Amino acid sequence: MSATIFGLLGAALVGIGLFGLLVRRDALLRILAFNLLGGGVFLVFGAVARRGAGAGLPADPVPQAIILTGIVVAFAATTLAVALVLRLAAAKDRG
Amino acid sequence: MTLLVDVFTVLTVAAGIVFFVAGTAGLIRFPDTSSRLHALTKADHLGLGLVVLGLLPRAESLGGVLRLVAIWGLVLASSAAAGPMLARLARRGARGG
Amino acid sequence: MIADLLIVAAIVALALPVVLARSAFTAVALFVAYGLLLAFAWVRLDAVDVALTEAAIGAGLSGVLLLGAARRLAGGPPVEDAPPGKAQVALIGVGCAGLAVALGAVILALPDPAPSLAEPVMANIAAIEVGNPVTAVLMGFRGLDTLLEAAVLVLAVVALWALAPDAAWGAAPGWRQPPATDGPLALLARVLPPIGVVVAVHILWVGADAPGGKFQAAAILAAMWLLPWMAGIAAPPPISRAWLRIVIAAGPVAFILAGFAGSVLQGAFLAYPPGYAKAVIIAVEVVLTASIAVALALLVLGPPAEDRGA
Amino acid sequence: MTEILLGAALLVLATVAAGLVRVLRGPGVADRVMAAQLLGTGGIAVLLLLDAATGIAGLADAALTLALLAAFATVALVRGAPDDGGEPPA
Repeated sequence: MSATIFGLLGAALVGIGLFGLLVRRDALLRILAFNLLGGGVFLVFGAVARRGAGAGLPADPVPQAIILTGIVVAFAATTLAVALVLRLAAAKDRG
Repeated sequence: MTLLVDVFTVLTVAAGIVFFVAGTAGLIRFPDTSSRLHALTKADHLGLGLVVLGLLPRAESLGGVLRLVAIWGLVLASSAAAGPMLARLARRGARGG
Repeated sequence: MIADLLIVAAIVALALPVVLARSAFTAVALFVAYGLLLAFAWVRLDAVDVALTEAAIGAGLSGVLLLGAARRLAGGPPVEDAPPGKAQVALIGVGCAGLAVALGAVILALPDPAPSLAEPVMANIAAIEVGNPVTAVLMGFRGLDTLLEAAVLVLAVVALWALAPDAAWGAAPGWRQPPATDGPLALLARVLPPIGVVVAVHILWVGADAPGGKFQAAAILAAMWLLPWMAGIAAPPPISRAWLRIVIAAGPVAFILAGFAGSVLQGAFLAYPPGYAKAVIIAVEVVLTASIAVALALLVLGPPAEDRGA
Repeated sequence: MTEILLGAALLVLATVAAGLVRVLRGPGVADRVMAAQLLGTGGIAVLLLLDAATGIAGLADAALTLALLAAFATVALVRGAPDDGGEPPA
């Protein structure tokens, strides 16, 4: 039950994030929206992991491990995006 | 003995929840930022302290007891530091829109 | 069930205003709250390992990064793109809602019983010699993924530094924080890091058999390293320092060396010798933790900038 | 006893969720930061109660992490707050 509820939340977050990504103009808000989208994808994956419970485990550990690496990689991508936005703003200031 | 522990836990955790509810009510209902800060910082940390106190006798090991106490100590220390900073921020009248 | 719905409602109630917020600061504050709540969703999905990571990275480190950016961008030149028209927004809204509904339908139609790798993981976990199945997957069955991911972090730091202006190359990363020489913040910035280091070591150590591990420990360490910088009482080291670069590279290098040791001793890359698997894994994890912690902190700090005042 | 502790966790979660109203309404920066702090403190209580009720491994450590990181996030929010009193450009 929990798996389905949070899977649906993940789907909703993907929709919300994509909407923000397409509609907002501020670069930082777009980065935030992109993170919401990513969080939604992770939740869908987490729901799949939860449904794969078995062998005495409450959830399938393989998708969970992939989500862990995914969160770290998404964070690295976010830092890079933020740095690009800041560099662009600095370049605009000067020129 | 377990009955005694259970009664103790229920009483302290219930008292803790009362403070959590009071803190949240204050956060929502109080008219200005300073009084809201007052409600939150006092009530919540007392609430968490009571919950921690109630769970202490249920901890399985000395490590568990230490961890519970450390958690409460960390929250107290950080909110003691954050409180004045927040108050200063509120007095500057910063608005986030 | 009630708890699930409560968490879902709260997350949606925060996610929508993040997207619709007028000011960047409000959006980021809401995003931090969203990250904290997402950690509860992970607990409810029986993914405590993920919950720990989400709380540390999603709420903690992302918050610092995005708030710093919001503060530095405030007062900058306005966005030049034309705003989307009403019809366009409505069209995008309908499209996104359609996508969400379609994805929801897919989730409701997932096969039952669900395919799962839990059985093979538990059948072979004895060979990896650790008790936490997620750690077993990360360091054992999917060790190559984790190795590549550690390399991605190094590459991200390199890419970030490549954005530094020529004049600033080799200088200290990040922007200068207004110093807090006394008062509550200065005290917290001095008292919290030692405690945080102990907690990080604890999280790393229990990660072999219980939720926890290198990513969570590294995120905590990075946060504790950043705290004195945020209080303005310590400056980050210049990026030209050799030790900094060695520490960043040490984790992936140690992992690769352990992998080749497996090739020589066991005949397969990343194969651990029986009886020593746990020792090798923990040794690699300790080095990786230091590398990831430094990389995460440097990613939050950003490239060295010419304008150090803003 | 397990049910009582789970019920207590749910109650605290509900009060925390109610506190979110303040994050959404603001109006000031300080109000939003405060509500984030409530989320941290209440969240720790929820995790500890869940830990005592279910004994799922790692929940107490999650609470410990939250205690450290909530402090960190609060400092970040206060330090990053726009301080000119004016509306930063959207």
